[in-house]
This record gives sequence, C-alpha cells and structure tokens, in this order.
Amino acid sequence: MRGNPLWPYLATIVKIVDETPDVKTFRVVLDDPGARENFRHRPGQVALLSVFGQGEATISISSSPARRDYLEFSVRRVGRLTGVLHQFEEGYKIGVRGPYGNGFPLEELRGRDLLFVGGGIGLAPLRSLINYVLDRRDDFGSVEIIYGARSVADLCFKEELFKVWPKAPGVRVYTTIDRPEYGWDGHVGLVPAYLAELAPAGAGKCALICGPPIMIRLALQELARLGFSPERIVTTLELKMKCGIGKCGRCNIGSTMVCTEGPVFSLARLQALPPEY
Amino acid sequence: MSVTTPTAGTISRPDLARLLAGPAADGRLVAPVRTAPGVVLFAPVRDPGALTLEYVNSTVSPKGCLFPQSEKILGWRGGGPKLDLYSPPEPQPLVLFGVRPCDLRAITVLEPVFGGGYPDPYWRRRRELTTVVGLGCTEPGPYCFCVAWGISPVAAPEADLMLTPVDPGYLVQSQSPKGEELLRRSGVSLQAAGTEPAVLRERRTAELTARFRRLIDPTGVEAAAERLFDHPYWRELARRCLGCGICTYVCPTCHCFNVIDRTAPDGSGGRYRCWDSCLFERFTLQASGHNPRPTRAERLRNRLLHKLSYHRSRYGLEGCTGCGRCVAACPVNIDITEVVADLKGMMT
Amino acid sequence: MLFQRLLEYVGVAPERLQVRWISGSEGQKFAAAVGELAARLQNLKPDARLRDEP
Amino acid sequence: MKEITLNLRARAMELLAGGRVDLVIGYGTGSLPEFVRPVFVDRPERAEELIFNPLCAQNLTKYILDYRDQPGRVAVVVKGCDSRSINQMMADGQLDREKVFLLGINCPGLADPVLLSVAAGRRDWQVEAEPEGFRLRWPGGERLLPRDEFLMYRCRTCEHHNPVVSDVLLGDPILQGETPDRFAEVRRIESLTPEERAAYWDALFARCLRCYACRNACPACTCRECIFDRPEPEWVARVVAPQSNLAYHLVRAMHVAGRCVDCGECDRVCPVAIPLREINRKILKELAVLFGAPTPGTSHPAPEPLATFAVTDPEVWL
Repeated sequence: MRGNPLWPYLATIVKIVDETPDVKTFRVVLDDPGARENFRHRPGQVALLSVFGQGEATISISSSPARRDYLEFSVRRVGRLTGVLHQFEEGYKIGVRGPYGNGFPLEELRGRDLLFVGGGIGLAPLRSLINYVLDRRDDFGSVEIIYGARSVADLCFKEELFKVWPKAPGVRVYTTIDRPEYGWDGHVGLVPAYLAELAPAGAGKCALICGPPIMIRLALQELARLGFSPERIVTTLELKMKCGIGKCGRCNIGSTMVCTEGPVFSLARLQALPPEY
Repeated sequence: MSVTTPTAGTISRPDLARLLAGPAADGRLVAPVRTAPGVVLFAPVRDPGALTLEYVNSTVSPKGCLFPQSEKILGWRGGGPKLDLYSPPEPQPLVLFGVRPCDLRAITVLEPVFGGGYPDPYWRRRRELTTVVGLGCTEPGPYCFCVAWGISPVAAPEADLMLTPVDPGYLVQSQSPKGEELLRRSGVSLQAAGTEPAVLRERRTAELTARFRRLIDPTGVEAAAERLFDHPYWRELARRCLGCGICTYVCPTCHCFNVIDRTAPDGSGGRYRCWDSCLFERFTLQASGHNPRPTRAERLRNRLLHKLSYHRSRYGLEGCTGCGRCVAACPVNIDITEVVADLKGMMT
Repeated sequence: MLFQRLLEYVGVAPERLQVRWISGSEGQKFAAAVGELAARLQNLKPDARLRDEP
Repeated sequence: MKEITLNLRARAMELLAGGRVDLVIGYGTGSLPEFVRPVFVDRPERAEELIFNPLCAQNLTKYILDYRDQPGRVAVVVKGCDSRSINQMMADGQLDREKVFLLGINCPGLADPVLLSVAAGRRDWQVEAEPEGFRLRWPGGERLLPRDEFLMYRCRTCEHHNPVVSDVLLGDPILQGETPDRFAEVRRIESLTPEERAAYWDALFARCLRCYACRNACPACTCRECIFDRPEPEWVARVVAPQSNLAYHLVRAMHVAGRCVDCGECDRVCPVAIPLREINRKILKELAVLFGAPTPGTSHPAPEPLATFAVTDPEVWL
C-alpha cells in the first residue's frame, strides 16, 4: 500500500556487528529496489524499525548517506523490542519506515571546524555525520572527536574509532573510559571532564553532542565556558516517537513536534523551547 | 470536497426515516442511540426507529467513525527470514447521521493532522466512504460553548447533507455530491424552503447564541498559556486529576494514538493503531526510564495547552470546538472553560 | 473457586477452568487430570469471547 | 448537612492553624452548581472552601497515596463508605494511620445526579438536603423530591451511614437500621441463562472505552505499576476489543477481590455508565457465602478472606 506513511519497507538484515555487550549494529538492505532508490537520508535523521510482533522503535541511522547500498542501525538492548531484535540473525526480515526528522544542519556546518562530543550509544547518530564529513573531507574544516563510554567493552565502533578515523586527514580522536581498566593505557575520566581538560578553542567551531542527558547537560556548560555560541552547539533529543510523522502527539515539547521539527536542535533553539524534554 | 450548487428544501419527519431507510437496511447507518440513562452513543442502526433525536449531543464523539479507537493498519504472515505484509480489509461505506456542528468542525480541525505532510490513507479512505449527515441544534446543552470558537450551532460546511430542524420537519441542504447521492437514492423529494436557508440559519444562530448558559472569550488565552507554562497553577489543578483517559476519549478533536503489534500463536499478526491519551503515565515514558512529563501536572497541562494553544500554533486552527463533553464527563470537574478564564485572569 | 463463579457469572462455561491439588510426586494424577480436562474441552465449541483476534 | 459543613470548616481551620495537618482533602463547589469536586486546602483561610452536600460522592481516600511519601500529615473527609477504604488501605499496608487525620461525616445518603437531571428535565440545577428530602432548584422551577426515590444507587444499600473509623465525627450519628439486600441485582443476573448473561455483559463491555477511570478512581487499585500499563508481558491486550475488554474487567475484579469495599466509585466515574460494581458485588456475595466474610474494610485489623486460611474453608476442588 504505497503512499502510506505508516507502511514500512521490508528489509533484510545482511550483517550484524556486536559493538558492545548490549549494542549491535544491524546492516540492512531494503528489499524493494525502488524503495532503495528513493530512501535518501541526511546524517542525523531517524527511521522507525519494525520488529513485527513487538512494534516499532525510533533509531537514528548511523550509516553515512554517501554509502547508498545499505543502511546501518546501532541498537542498544534497553527494552522489549530491542531485546527481540538482538536475537535476530542475518537474513531476518524487519521493517524500515522513514527517513524522518531534520538531520544535522549541513549548510551551517560546511566549511567549519567540527567538534564531536559523544557518550556511549550517542556516537551512533554522530557516526553518520562523521563518515559523511570524511566522504566529503574538503567541504569541512578540522575534526576533533571526544568520545567516552563506561568501559573499553562499551566503546562503540571500535574499528573506526581506533583504526579508520585517526588516520583520516585533519582528524584527531580522543577516547576515554569512566574507570581505569587493565590493558587500557588511554585517558580515564568522564567526557565533560576530558572536554574541559582538552579545552578546544570554541570560536567559529561547531560542536555536535549526543549521549546520556546527564553528559549533555555537563558538557553544554563546558562548551559554553569554552566560547562555543549556543547557535553552534547542536544536539539530538531522544524522545519517544510512535509515528515519526507528527501525528501521534507524543514527542512534542510545547507545540514543537520533535519527530518533524527535530530531533536535531541547536542549543539556542532548545533554550527557546519550554522545559519539557 | 467540492461544493456543487447547493440544493436546499424541506422534508417532513417521516421523510427523514425514508431518507435513512436504505442505508439502515443494508447495515450502513451509524446514528445516535440512547444506550443507558444519560448515555447516547453513535452506533450501527438497522431500523431508523431505533435512533434517538432527543439528545443534545452524544456522550462519546462520532470521531470513531473516521478515526476508529482500534484499527488494524497492516498484517503480516510468517516470520524470521520469510515474512510478507498484507493490507487490512477495506472499510465499509457508512452513512453517519446526527452529527452536531461542533463535531463537524472537529473534522476540519483533524484534517491537517491526518492530511498535512504525510497524508494518512486510513483517514482519507474513511472520509471518502462516509456520508456525513449533520443535524443543527435546537437547544444549547448545559456545557456547550461552540459559539465561543465562532462555530454556528446550525451550520457546518463539513456535512455532506446538513439538516436544520424547522417545525414540522427539517430544512435540508445538500453540500456535496455524496449528499446529493444520498438524497437521490432515498427518493425523498425536497419541498420549496419557506425562508432562504442562509437567512434562517442566521436567525437561528443569533437566537441560540443568546441561550448559551455561559460563554467564554478565548481570545488571548494562547499567549496566556505560553507565559504561564511554569506557573504552579497546573500542579494545583492536577491534584484532583485521576490521570484517566475520559476527557481525551470523549473529545472530538483528540487525535493521539499508539501503534501496537498483536501476534497469533503461529507467528503471524497485525499492527493496530489505537487511541491513546497524553494523560496516561506511560504516554511519554522512554525506554531509558526518563519521562519528560513525569507527573499528572505536566500531562494535564499538555492536554489543555494542546487544545488552547499548540493546535492553533501548529495548524492555525482552534484545537477545541466547544462540545463540552470533557466538562460533562470529568469525574473531578476539571472544566476547560474555567481554565480559560483562570489563565486569562492570571494575566491581568 | 471465586474465579470459576465469576466466569459463570459473565456467561463463560465454568468447566473451562479446572483446578486440581496435585503434588510434584503425583505424576499419574497430573496426567489423568490433564487428560480429563482435554476431554471435557473437546465437546465445548470454541468461545470467541476468550480468543484475541490478531 | 449545613451544620456538617460549618463543623467541617471550623475543624479544618483549627487543624491547619494548629499545624496538626498540612493539608485538608475535602469537597468544594464545582465550576457549576451541579458539580462538586475534591479540594486541597493547605491554609486556614481557605477552610471555607470546604462543603458537604448531597453531591459529595467522590471517595477521597485514594488521594492520600499522592502524599504518602511526603513529610507532614494530611486530613481527609470520609463518609461511611469511604472510611472502609481507610481500613482496607491499612490492611494493604498502603497507609500510615499516624500521618492521616480522618474527618468523619455521618452521611444520610446522597442524591443521584442523573435522576435529578431527569426530574428537572435539564442539567443545570442546585440541590440541598432537607429533613423531608432533596430540595431541587433550577432556573424557573423548584421541587421537593422524596429522599429514597432519588438516592444514589450505592446509598440505597448503605451499610455504614456512620464512618467505621475516624478521628472526629462532624454530624450526629444516624441510626443504621437493617441494610436492604445488596445483592438483588447480582441475583437477577445470576438467574439469567448463560447465553443471556453472556449477551448482557458483552453489550456492556462493548461500549467500554478502556479509559481506565474505574481503575484510577478505585482506592483498592494501589499497585505502583499496573499490569494493564506494562507492554511486557502484555497480559491483557491494550487493543480495545470485546475480548480484551472482558479480560480487563475480569482481571481487575479478581485483583481487587477481597479488598473492594463496595464504595461505588467505579460505577460513578464510568463515562458510559457500565454497572461495574455488579461484578465486584458478585465477588463480595461469593466471599460472604464461601467464607462468611463481611464487606472488606468494615473493621481493622480483621482477617482478610483471601489472605488467611481457616480449616473450615470449603474445599470445592480437592
């Protein structure tokens, strides 16, 4: 039933990567070639994954739009649907609906130096943008990535984090874990503290931040102290969404529907919204 | 909905039964039925005599005919690697009789929600298949305040066929091809209307407006709501709220829904769209455990502000049509007209 | 007991609910009880009121 | 009932001014004369908002749970039927009796708003209790209605005009007299054939909106997380359908079995007037037959029929 925004495209799981004990990245390919053709997403957009029998969940698309032949979703096991999804094997069918949401403001980021601040699974939406930036390296300035997780095992996308991104031109990656661990000689400490320690210059730079609400709140204070202007601090909100198309009335902050007018908001815009997120 | 040259005329009371006899016979008529003392519900009616005309308005709005409380939106068979989807059966064409102007306006209020950027095919299909017969009011109800939103109690463009009670029968105005089709198929002929329909409606609206028990002036409430978002008024108001879904489920303009999957033992199943209520605790609860609206105060504020402010700022249309059902049904007397007066009062 | 009477009250055949007191060591009694329940249910036609339709 | 209102206000002002309680939960006038609503008085000067009239039907005891984890004491107005909820909530371990001050009211019986609207032929009226009956006034009319014809359904079989537990009594005790048969309607339904019973309840549950007002208003429904809210596991389908509506009401009845104090709130709040209480009353009748149990909450501490075992218990299925 085409032209039905609530009707998911059927997709097949072609590859499953165990990122961490509770995060898996599912690479899926839409079955219908026509659907594959017109499923164009921007970094930071979300899709609603259907696990038939459990329902739908809003997951950010973590693969770069430049890589057109598949989509990747990094899913943390937090509840009923994600629990069942984590038992799925390659070849299984799921549903994909979207892409929804506004995605990162690429026009404002073009030509600027970028600072990515990520925590835990929060790296998933940022990864889509990082890989997009690396696929169009000359369009963007320097790239700094500050990323942390509870432990080494909880670091997502280790392949890219340690092998791919550090080798890319003009990219510096700073990784930290919360508590010291045997065999880890990198930085130890929370992301906001590490951010304060590194003290990247804020003028003219855009900061993109995703992670647990507590990390975002503390990091925002640091970024403000480092001279990042609220217009150029961007984050994504993780509100509950059941339709993704602005009808089910669930993801609103005041009169703003996060699924259609977000989930990416600049700090300036967030501060203008009523405190209800 | 293209409006052809409106044909108008009067019919007698027995004609009304003849008008509805066809649809009733083949089980396509939905009309108000008195199901219990103090309870009138829209229900399928096989014999036109079973419907009631002695009602101010139904207890639950007729919204369910266009946006059902539980609607199967897709089904699937199989599972794992082999799975295919199938569409739900076509909805049945209906004649929805006895819809008051406040509920007719609610259709316009919901149109941008279910139309808009991602047009909803289920709502669209039911709109196409449903012939709506409006019935003008003869008496304002104790809790009605439709005129406060500029709605006339006897006129509404959304109706395919608009009936206005005039002794001894009804003034009938066909306002769409579907309306004309219903008239033609029923064989009821229209006598010449005594007075010009528009003139009659004008007079009747003025007459009725004077007889409303209380009238509110909602102008400025949107700005008040914006400014008073953090005011303790909401927490105080919500102390007595039960957090149930009555006000949202009887309301003609509430459109929030949940999407729920149901599985049969063999793994096949269906996906349902069901009404949901922003008053319920889990409505905005996230898998992480965080809830942007953790207590009844935030939820009650969200429901009331959606009606009085958000709907207008998103779609340029009032979110409330003044039917008064939530005022009548709330077990603890949370009265939206009182909230409007309070909010404006706090601004002066 | 209570639930059986409640089922009866709303028009559900009471024999659809069977309760037995069987200890872990009484295997045959358990098998017999289940067999008896199945037999009783055979001649009851399916009750659409008790089956969710997916 | 006028002197009850005056006593109530005086006592509330005294409790608040003296710091004995931080909040008084009572009844107040609504947005229109035919409405009454719960009010939460937190300052002595607001005490005159408190009233008591023939429409004060809400069972206010459940609101105590909202203040259970906060410091300070709460006073609540309780009629006879409401006071049974206090005993039951104590038996359920939901209530710290020290933190609650009970303003008991000897209630002669309340008026049924639906019947009053029928009598007035409209819904905008006022009602006052008078010794001979209910004085009904509406714009352009007035009638004195005989009490027992316009009593609320629950009051016609009232077991406790006088509260079973209270810290103070705000009216003069009322002679209880012999309680009429509370299970007449249950017996009528039982007398139907199974098919008729099935059809009777199916027709009622077909109009259930699953708005959960009956659960949210019920003082016996005090689970922190209700099974009907949890999607995992979905014991009862959240999709509104005849099967899940039937399951919802049966499961809820069983969950409050032996704890429902027959206060009638589920009946009153139902927006589509389903006589829900006849399900709970069926269970109350069976409890009386099987265990000789009185209406829960009649006294405290008292053996709870479903929570205690006695050798004399019938063993139908052994």
